[in-house]
Amino acid sequence: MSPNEPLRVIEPDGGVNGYDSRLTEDQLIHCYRTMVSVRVFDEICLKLQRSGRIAFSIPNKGVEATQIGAASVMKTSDWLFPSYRDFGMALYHGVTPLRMMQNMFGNAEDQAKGRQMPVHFSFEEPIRFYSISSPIGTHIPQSVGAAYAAKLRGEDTVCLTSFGDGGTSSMGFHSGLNFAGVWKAPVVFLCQNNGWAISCPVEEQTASEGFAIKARGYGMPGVLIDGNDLLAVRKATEEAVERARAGEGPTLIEALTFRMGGHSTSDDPTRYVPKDMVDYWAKRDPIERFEKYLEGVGLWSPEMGKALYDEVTEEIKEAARQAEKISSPALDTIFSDVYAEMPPHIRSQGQAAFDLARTRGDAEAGDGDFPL
Amino acid sequence: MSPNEPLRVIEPDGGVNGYDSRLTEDQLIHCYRTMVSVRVFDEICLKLQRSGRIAFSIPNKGVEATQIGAASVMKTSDWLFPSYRDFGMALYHGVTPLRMMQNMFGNAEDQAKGRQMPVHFSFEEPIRFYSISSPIGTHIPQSVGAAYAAKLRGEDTVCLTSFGDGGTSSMGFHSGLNFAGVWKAPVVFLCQNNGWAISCPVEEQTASEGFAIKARGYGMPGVLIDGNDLLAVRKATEEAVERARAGEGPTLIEALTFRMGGHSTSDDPTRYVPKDMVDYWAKRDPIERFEKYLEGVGLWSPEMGKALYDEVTEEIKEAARQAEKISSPALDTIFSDVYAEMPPHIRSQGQAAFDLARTRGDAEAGDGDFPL
Amino acid sequence: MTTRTLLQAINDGLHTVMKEDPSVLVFGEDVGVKGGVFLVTEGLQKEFGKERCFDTPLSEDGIVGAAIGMAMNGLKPVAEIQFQDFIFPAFDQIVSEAAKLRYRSGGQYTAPMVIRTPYGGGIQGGLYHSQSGEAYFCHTPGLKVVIPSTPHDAKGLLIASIEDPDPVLFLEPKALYRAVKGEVPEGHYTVDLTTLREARPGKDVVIFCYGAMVPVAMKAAELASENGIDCRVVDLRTLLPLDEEGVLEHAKAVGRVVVLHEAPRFCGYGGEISALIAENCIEYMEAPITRVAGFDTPFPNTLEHHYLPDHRRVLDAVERTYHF
Amino acid sequence: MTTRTLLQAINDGLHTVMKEDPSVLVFGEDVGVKGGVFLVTEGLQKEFGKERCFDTPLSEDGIVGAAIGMAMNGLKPVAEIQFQDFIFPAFDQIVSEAAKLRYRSGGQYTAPMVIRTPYGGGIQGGLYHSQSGEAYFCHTPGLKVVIPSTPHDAKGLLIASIEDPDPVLFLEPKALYRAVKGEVPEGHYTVDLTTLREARPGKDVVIFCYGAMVPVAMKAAELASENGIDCRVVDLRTLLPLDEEGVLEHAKAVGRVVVLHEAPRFCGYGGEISALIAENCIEYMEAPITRVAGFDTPFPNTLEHHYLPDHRRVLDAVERTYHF
Ligand SMILES: Cc1ncc(C[n+]2csc(CCOP(=O)(O)OP(=O)(O)O)c2C)c(N)n1
Ligand SMILES: Cc1ncc(C[n+]2csc(CCOP(=O)(O)OP(=O)(O)O)c2C)c(N)n1
Ligand SMILES: [Mg+2]
Ligand SMILES: [Mg+2]
Repeated sequence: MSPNEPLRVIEPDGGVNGYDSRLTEDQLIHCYRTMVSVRVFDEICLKLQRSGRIAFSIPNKGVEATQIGAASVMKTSDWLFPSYRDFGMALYHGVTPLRMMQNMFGNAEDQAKGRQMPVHFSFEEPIRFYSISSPIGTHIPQSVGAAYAAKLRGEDTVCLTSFGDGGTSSMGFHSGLNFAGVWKAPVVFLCQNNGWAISCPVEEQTASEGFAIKARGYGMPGVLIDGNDLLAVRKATEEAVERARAGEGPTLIEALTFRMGGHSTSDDPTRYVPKDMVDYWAKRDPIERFEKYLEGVGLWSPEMGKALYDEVTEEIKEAARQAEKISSPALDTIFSDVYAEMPPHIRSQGQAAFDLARTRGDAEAGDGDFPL
Repeated sequence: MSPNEPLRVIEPDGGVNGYDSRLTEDQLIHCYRTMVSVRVFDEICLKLQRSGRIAFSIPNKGVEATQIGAASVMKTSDWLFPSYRDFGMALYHGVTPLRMMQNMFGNAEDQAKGRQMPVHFSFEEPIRFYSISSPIGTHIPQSVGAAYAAKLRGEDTVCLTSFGDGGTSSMGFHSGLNFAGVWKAPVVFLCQNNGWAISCPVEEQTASEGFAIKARGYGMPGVLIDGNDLLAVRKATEEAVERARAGEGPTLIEALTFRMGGHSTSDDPTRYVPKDMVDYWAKRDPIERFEKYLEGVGLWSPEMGKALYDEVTEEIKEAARQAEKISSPALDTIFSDVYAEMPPHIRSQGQAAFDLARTRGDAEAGDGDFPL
Repeated sequence: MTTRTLLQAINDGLHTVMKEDPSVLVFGEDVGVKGGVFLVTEGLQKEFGKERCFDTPLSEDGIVGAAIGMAMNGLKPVAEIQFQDFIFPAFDQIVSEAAKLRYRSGGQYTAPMVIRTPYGGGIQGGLYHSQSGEAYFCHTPGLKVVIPSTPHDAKGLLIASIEDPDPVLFLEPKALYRAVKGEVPEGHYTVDLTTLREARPGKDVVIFCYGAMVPVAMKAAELASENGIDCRVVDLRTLLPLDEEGVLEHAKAVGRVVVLHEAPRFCGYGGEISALIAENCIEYMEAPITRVAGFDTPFPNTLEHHYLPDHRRVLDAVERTYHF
Repeated sequence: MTTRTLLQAINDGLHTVMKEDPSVLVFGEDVGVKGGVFLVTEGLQKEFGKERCFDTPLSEDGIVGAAIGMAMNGLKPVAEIQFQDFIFPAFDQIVSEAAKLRYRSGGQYTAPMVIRTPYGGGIQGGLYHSQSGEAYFCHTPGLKVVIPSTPHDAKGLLIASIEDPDPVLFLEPKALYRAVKGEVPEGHYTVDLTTLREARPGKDVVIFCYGAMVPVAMKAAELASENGIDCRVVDLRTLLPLDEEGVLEHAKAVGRVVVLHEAPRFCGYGGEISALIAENCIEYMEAPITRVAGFDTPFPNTLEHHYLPDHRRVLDAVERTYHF
């Protein structure tokens, strides 16, 4: 769809073309390890969902380089405004698989207190990973407000705001990018063009030649990159973050990538994704690509990859096992956190719910299936 | 703000550069007469408002060439989706000053039955002049729907959709242009960049280099024109309409112009518009510009101009006199047209209102002033 | 007659009108090839082509805005909003535009159209895939709001909505999509948009409800009858404009009222029902007018079954009302 | 103490907090140089600079969305929406985001902010510059909704709203901006957001109202007293969360209730008041609970004085209630 050549750093043979990531070996391995963790987390969640142990998950095989490449540029004093598919951003910055699994199970230890669906993570440390909201695009102007607040207060915080190709049609995209341009807010907009908004291909989303080009309408630079190339993602994000920290305002990055699974565990992509598209992208797996690069610089071998995969798998399986043991949130979590202080009418509704459970027994869980 | 040179046809000396409008003498005079009518209508409304005979008006001195140039390209089988400042579009197509004055007085003959503020015109003949809505931008996706409907039904109707520089920030702009691009809908988007959204200058509206450039983000051509040059407006609109009728989709036209009065009769522009900006544009009056051109082709003289002005003034004054004599809408206009058929609860509210007026006397009119 | 689920009945209704009337269009996010995330529009694109059933960009504002334009230019748009929770970007187009167009233009322009959207809990959808927003819309003169609870009504009300000269918000109880089955006539028929339906006769307590709460009320009524309380269940089905006279008749006839919905109680639709009764026939009331509703909190996820009114809560209210 | 109009009191309130707290920002369309179309923010940009009082692009969605982001990052945004009628593009940000953020994040993220906006009729503003949309918002757990009716309360409630840890929608009765005057204390003070106010004592009929309808109720009460009916007037002032106990106490004490607002009746805020009473103390009622409200139509222009509830309509309801 895009006539422009996307920025690429890692060559098919694993060599790099003229970009020095300045990453230490440890950092490179951390990037790699996180990519593998995301993939494994994904695999395990799919299995947990298939076996009915969690209700829902969001596949993210194939998009690991985009999320981790971008997140890896951010400092822990920055803010992430992620999308529901950005598991890797949290993992990269040290959110443990266990904390993430608590959310997948919606249990009493879940940071969101079991109020949100799985994958609607919310963390405030080690990095501010902003509470995921289902409505598409609403977080975009919010991130601009947060960034502008940092700027007004003289902090050098940058916000990384991630959304999909479908998200560019939302009103939040328009208001967010427009405000960011006018305010020269320190935000990096990361449009993850994975080709589809559920079953709708990008041609049904917009007639423009790609998404990066939309930046000009808001007075900011737009950059098209290969989203399956972790170093290309880093390079573009670094430049954008530098601009932002230097007070030069926002940037829109369009990362070309592909969601190799369904939209969610409720979706069957074979109904609409052409087979040759799947094949095309299967040959461009971002993890294999990075392995080639690491191999070239002497940091990877099939054995090392296998060992790491096994280690990560055990860690995440253990996280799932632990999370599954935790009980459901207590009844009062329905009633708290509506306001800072609980108003009388909510208090008495909570009391009534307790009393009812005592006199007439507990409510029965339903068996509704999530379709989306 | 815009680095590009806008399209111009009428030279400062009144000559034209290489564009044949193919307008007959009658048509040229009709354009001119309509421009003068709009200006006079405006003057008279301001006086009526100052003297308390109407509540409100929207000044439009200075923007006549844009609205009339664009409207003059449309056929009566087309649709106009105007903004509140587009008086001239209606007048050009034969809506009488009297019908417009009925609306300014909100009387029993007003097409909108006195339900809307002045300048919120609605006509369905001689051309579909879509009911003006106060919320900015909402008519943009609506016009795309109407255009797409025409296309689906195989009609060659085109929609002309007009909005301001401020309107480009609305959600309707984003969804409307995006849908139009994807659907290749036969719409011409006319962005009247008059420099201001009430007191907010364009730099506060967007960081982009002008508005025409926003077209690319929606996969359509964008054209920047001198909005005070009636022939330039016609030329760009003609090309856009041709593309639309040929099934090639929408176009965004940005017309550079200037609102020489306040935003409305409640606004004092001297509080925020720099004096030199006013002076700059005063020298670029669109009517004088067109007079120069007409003079060059032998169709205008100061005497002819004076006579036409006097004639038009008398006509519009007479319209105001007549409209002022018409009574207010009847009480039942509050209750009709909510639904096609009046539901029982509205019927009984209407009945109660009648009964109350009988038993306790009429409601007293307030004296609230409109601030915007 | 065929036995169908509520979902099949809606799909059948769409098929029926699209076959009869070429001006009917169905569009929204994922309604084409995928047939909608719930498969309500399954098969329509195949049968009627991409011109009549198609996907749109991800913009509810654009979907409804464009539908208004189509409606005023001779088509009959049936727009889908994927979840009612995502309708709010289109709130302005619905409330300020579709609902007010006839009025503000003095009847010159109108927007006869249908917005279909699944609402309510029961699928573990958390805050944003579970809400019942009917009250947000029912305060809007010019709009009609319809909620079916049976397959028969779903098809008949939908066809009536598509043929209606005014804009209709058609809220589909997603919890019932596959959970209820019933006889559905073949072909074209309508259920009129001005009358409520007595779902169960009864003389001791009347339960006013709609949508997914109708089966809950029916179950509570059954349990109550075991304790000797004879409940009447009234399915309002067209919430705006409401059959107010019908409500008052049932209230007067029974004298004890429970109002039931799954949306939060405060400023919810139930308040209007209570207020109507308290205003017009309070002298018939032999007990407080009791509401059973969702709590005044956002919609939770893991504990959704505690949030949603169930037969326990309804029964409790019925007994309190009966024994007052 | 100084005598101020309601508008001046709000302006004074903004000055007061901006002077005390550098994290308070005021922004919106035309609030800077122009000082807002009603001049509520006049002088703020001059005094506090463009960094603290500034214009925004024409996007209510952007204004509220950005305010949420600022709020969660340590500032105290006071966003203006030019007219309440134009708030609907921001409906999603308010209802889905600001109101639910604390809940969905388990208390990790919050949006303490104020959205100020003028509402209501009385300025010949027609359909789109006159609406009273409070009911659209009061169905939203997590949000607070405040409407002052006196200069004293306007300033005190506004300062309390800005200092509140939750998002507050602050609706300003534009008809009263210049029409009411009253004593306003200098400097910082708050009026708490949890209690209603008895605006006039009385024992025969109680009128529940708020905002621009308070003076209408007062006038009707005066006229009623000439006929020997002693009306109590209660100004609810914080509509969400409501002082429910206060409402019930007044209702019980008086036994005859009129509920008054200018928004359309159907599914309006008044329904909640009636329903609360009918649910909790119906046995105290000696007459129907009567609502006086705007008609169930869009807001007209030329005939707006017929649309807006006035003392005639209130008096009529009071007398019917009294003589029931
Ligand atoms: C406002 C809104 N409308 C519709 C939806 C339903 N929905 C969830 S994800 C999605 C597609 C998003 O596509 P994209 O932005 O490309 O992100 P991706 O899933 O591909 O990462 C849709 C339509 C929603 N969540 N919010
Ligand atoms: C959604 C919405 N927000 C705010 C307003 C108030 N308002 C009326 S006109 C206007 C400025 C419009 O500016 P522009 O689009 O440039 O049109 P112009 O008046 O300059 O022709 C504003 C903010 C409105 N009518 N609708
Ligand atoms: Mg996508
Ligand atoms: Mg302008």
